[in-house]
Amino acid sequence: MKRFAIIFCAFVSVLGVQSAKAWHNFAHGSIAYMAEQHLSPEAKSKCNYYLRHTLSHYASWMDAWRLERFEVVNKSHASMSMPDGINLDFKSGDPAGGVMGHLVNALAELGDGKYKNLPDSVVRQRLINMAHYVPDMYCPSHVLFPESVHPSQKAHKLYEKGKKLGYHRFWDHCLGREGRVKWEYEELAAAVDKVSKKRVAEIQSGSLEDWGRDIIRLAQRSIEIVPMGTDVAYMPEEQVAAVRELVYEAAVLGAYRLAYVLNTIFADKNIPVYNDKK
Amino acid sequence: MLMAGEACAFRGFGHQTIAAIADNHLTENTKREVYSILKADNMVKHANWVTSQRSRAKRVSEWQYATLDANGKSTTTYENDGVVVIEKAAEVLRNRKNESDSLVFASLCTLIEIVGDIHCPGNIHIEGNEATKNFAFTRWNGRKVEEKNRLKSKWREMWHDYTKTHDVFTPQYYAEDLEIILLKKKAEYEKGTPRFWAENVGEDVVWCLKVIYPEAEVTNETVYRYEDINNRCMAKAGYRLAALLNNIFKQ
Amino acid sequence: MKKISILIFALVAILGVQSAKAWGGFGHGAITYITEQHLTPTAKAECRRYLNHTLPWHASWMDHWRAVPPYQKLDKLHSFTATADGDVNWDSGKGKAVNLVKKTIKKLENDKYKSLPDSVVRYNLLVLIHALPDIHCPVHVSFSKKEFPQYKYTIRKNGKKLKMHKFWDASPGFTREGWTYEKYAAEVDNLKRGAVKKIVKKGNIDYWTRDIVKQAHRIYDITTPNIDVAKMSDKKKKEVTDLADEQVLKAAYRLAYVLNGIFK
Amino acid sequence: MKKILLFSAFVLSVLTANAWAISSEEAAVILATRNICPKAQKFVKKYLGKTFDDDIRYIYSKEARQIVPHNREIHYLHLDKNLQPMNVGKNDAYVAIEKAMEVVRAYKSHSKIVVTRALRTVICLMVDIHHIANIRIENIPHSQRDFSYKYHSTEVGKKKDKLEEANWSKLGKNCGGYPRGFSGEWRAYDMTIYLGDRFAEYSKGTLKDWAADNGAIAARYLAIYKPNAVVSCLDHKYTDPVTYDLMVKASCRLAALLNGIFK
Repeated sequence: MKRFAIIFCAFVSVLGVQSAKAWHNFAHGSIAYMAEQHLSPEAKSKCNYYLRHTLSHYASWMDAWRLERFEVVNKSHASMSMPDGINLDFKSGDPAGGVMGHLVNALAELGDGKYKNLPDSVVRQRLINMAHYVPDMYCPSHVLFPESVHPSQKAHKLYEKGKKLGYHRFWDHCLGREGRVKWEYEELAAAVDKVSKKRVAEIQSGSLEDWGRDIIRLAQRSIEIVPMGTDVAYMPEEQVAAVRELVYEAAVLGAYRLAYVLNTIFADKNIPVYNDKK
Repeated sequence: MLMAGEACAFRGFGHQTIAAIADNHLTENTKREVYSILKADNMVKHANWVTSQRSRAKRVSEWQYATLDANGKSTTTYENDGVVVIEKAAEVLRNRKNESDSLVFASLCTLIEIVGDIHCPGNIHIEGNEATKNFAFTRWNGRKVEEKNRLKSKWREMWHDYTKTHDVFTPQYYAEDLEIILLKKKAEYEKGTPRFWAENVGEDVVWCLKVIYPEAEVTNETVYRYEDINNRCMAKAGYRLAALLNNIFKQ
Repeated sequence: MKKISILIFALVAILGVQSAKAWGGFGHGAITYITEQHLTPTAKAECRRYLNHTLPWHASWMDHWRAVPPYQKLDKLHSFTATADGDVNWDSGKGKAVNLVKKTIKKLENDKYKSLPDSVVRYNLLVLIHALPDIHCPVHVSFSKKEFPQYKYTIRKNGKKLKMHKFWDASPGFTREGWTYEKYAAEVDNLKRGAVKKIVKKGNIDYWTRDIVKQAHRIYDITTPNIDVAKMSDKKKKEVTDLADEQVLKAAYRLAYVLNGIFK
Repeated sequence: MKKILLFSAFVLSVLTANAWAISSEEAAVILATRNICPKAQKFVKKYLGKTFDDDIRYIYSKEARQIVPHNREIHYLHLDKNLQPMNVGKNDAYVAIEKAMEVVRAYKSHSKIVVTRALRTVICLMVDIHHIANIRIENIPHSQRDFSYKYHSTEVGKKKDKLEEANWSKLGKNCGGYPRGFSGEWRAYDMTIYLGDRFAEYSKGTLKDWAADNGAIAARYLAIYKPNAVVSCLDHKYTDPVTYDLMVKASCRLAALLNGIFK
């Protein structure tokens, strides 16, 4: 444990100048790699047919192309808003609706076998986008809380050896480069992917509404664990362990739910958005 | 009737195509009134009236530009700015009963042409960004490697060339071609006011300038790939013109 | 709901720079425009579904993307060599354009296109609507120096040197400045049903190529060496445009026959 | 406590991203050994053993220089005006590959060590000639050495209109430029999906054709990428699929060479 704490602090101090993207490239690749291990054979062959690459190859494509003026890329594919403070906004994929709206649209368009009568390049583009934003939802710094729940989320500055560090950037760079600088996807998956069968069944079920509650829980815990003004380089061990555990849970949720979404789409089924209302 | 409207970025042929797109989406009542004012059975014939008036009044040639302020918002009140001209023309048409016939005809023709003008990325000027006026960059046809095969092209000429290559289409056929994939976005494109339209096209200009900028070395494929933006701008101009006219000539 | 369109593998709309490569912009556009008038409704709808545009929009796609990886192998597939007795010279390796046409048709016909992914069908369509008219261009039939040494010469325009290839590529638009496709089709496209049947000959491509090679010999009688194209007599100009129109109509009807056959 | 902190910071900054840089070359070799006939597989297993790390970097190692004294130029493919290999003497990838292949073809009459070195030279140089940055074309002067150019990167958030500086060798060797973290094994799996059933098409032709093919692609990009040129960022992004495709071609063509021994 001690070894991890030291290296973790050293790792944080060597943070390269990264723009505040979502999970940074390495994290996206490894989460997509983990998702790929749990794809059903049907989903795997279909993904290979459409993408002609692995999911981890296209995992951070949306970040690389987010600012191009082609029709396919929408600007804000990371943030999620909570208008009523309780549930995520499920309405539409526009910037206001945020990422969960994108997932609702994609499932409505591809689910129940409807993907078969779409042109293959459109389905291909949906898969590339999903491989990016489904894990993106679980990055703890991606939920914009309303004022009532968390008054000063924007001013939630952290420090690193005295220097200012963005709250968003800290959470983006947690996953992945612990310990050795050059982890490969297999090694990170080995460290993160220790999930019991029961937990997997629990993750890969429920409606999008339940998933939204998981996201909010993660985001709120991330604010409790690393409150405003903490200096990240000198965190005690328990705090570092809590950060690591939260980040691993986010990765597991992202990977298994991405695999679950693809498995259901290519098994001609669909995922309910809301729990069946009376 | 190919106008020699070389100066404006969409050229005569581009304006005629936008008028053709708008023709398809006018309501019956609007058609009756518009065609009676124009004394013609479609808007395509009068799509270049403003460029024909340039020799008479110099300030008319400024109407094609829309200037946005530094952060891309359209807040100008300069009377010769494209957006202000559209708003004035719409006012005149709204209370057309007590306006002279020639003024109503003139403002209808300016509306048809200037709505198309502000939708051309070559016509949007942004304060503090000299590149939006006009600049040169080199284009390469991808075949011969020597230096002398570089095409010296300009920012406004690029948007100009997209319509020039389809000169052999008729405006109606060009409109039909554009609407194959862009018709389903009509409801989304129709929204907004002229100021919002100029800002919307301003966004495209800002991002295109990150790909094509002064002294950039560009292959032809990059320019080909951005024709998609030109198609969208023309379709937007057509649908928004139709929506504006339907709104003005409502019962 | 925002419909997200196609990007990396499928190509976005292509600009047609007026370049005097195969048939030139006007020639290809005119052929594909006439083809579109004679397509069955299902064929027309399917073509537009795959191409996202009308046929003339993408008519010169192969000319503009021939130098871009991964399509460089298309660079040499625009023309073919003919033997002395009027057949395609297969072993010279230069008979490629005809080979390309046959291969794309074989890939798409008998409902095979239904099992192919959209982007592959789109690519083959883009190639087909350019390659088939290309082989109909009389100057795209190259004759070897040994057998026809007398065919290697240039002509003139207002005194300046002009390549045969450049002139005959733009021959449909010769003496027709400012024409649109619609006007060209109205003037030229007036074949009776019987004449069409004779041209198409139930899709026998070998007959087509032999006929093309026969026509290709005629251009060397019309534009003799060092003739000044601008000062030709009206009768001579009509000969040029008649030959060009004949080839344009053949290309258009044969392409329509092939596309109607594919998208039954 | 302080010393450990300083030491680990030092370790992190010194370790260059070397291990990841060759993941795509390593993947090319793994993919090649999977696509060759059983006889060739036995042959490779006998002479090369399992790991490929040192095979790929063999030509850079001291051992290789002692056997065949050569300089840095051996990694480069020298082409003349119409993209045919220029025989520049022994310091040229094309010449070195042909010489090594003769030894490998006559493996019966050579000792094990000689054949192993020849085989590893072929592997290393076949991968090198498929990097467009390693191709020297006679009539393009700026292709003779590395140079830097500028481009406008749109992916870097809200950075005011600043032009990024980049090197031609970095672009010419980025093999698809997608996120680091791919191990050789996983990238080889990615390449198998990309290849699908196109092995025959990708491994057609002779060494001379492949050199001309790579030269044509390099010449195409060298016309835009010049010292201090300002390149549009769309062109910059669209080189990634091409460099990826070249690395897949490298593995198929290497497999074709190895299959050729036992035809």
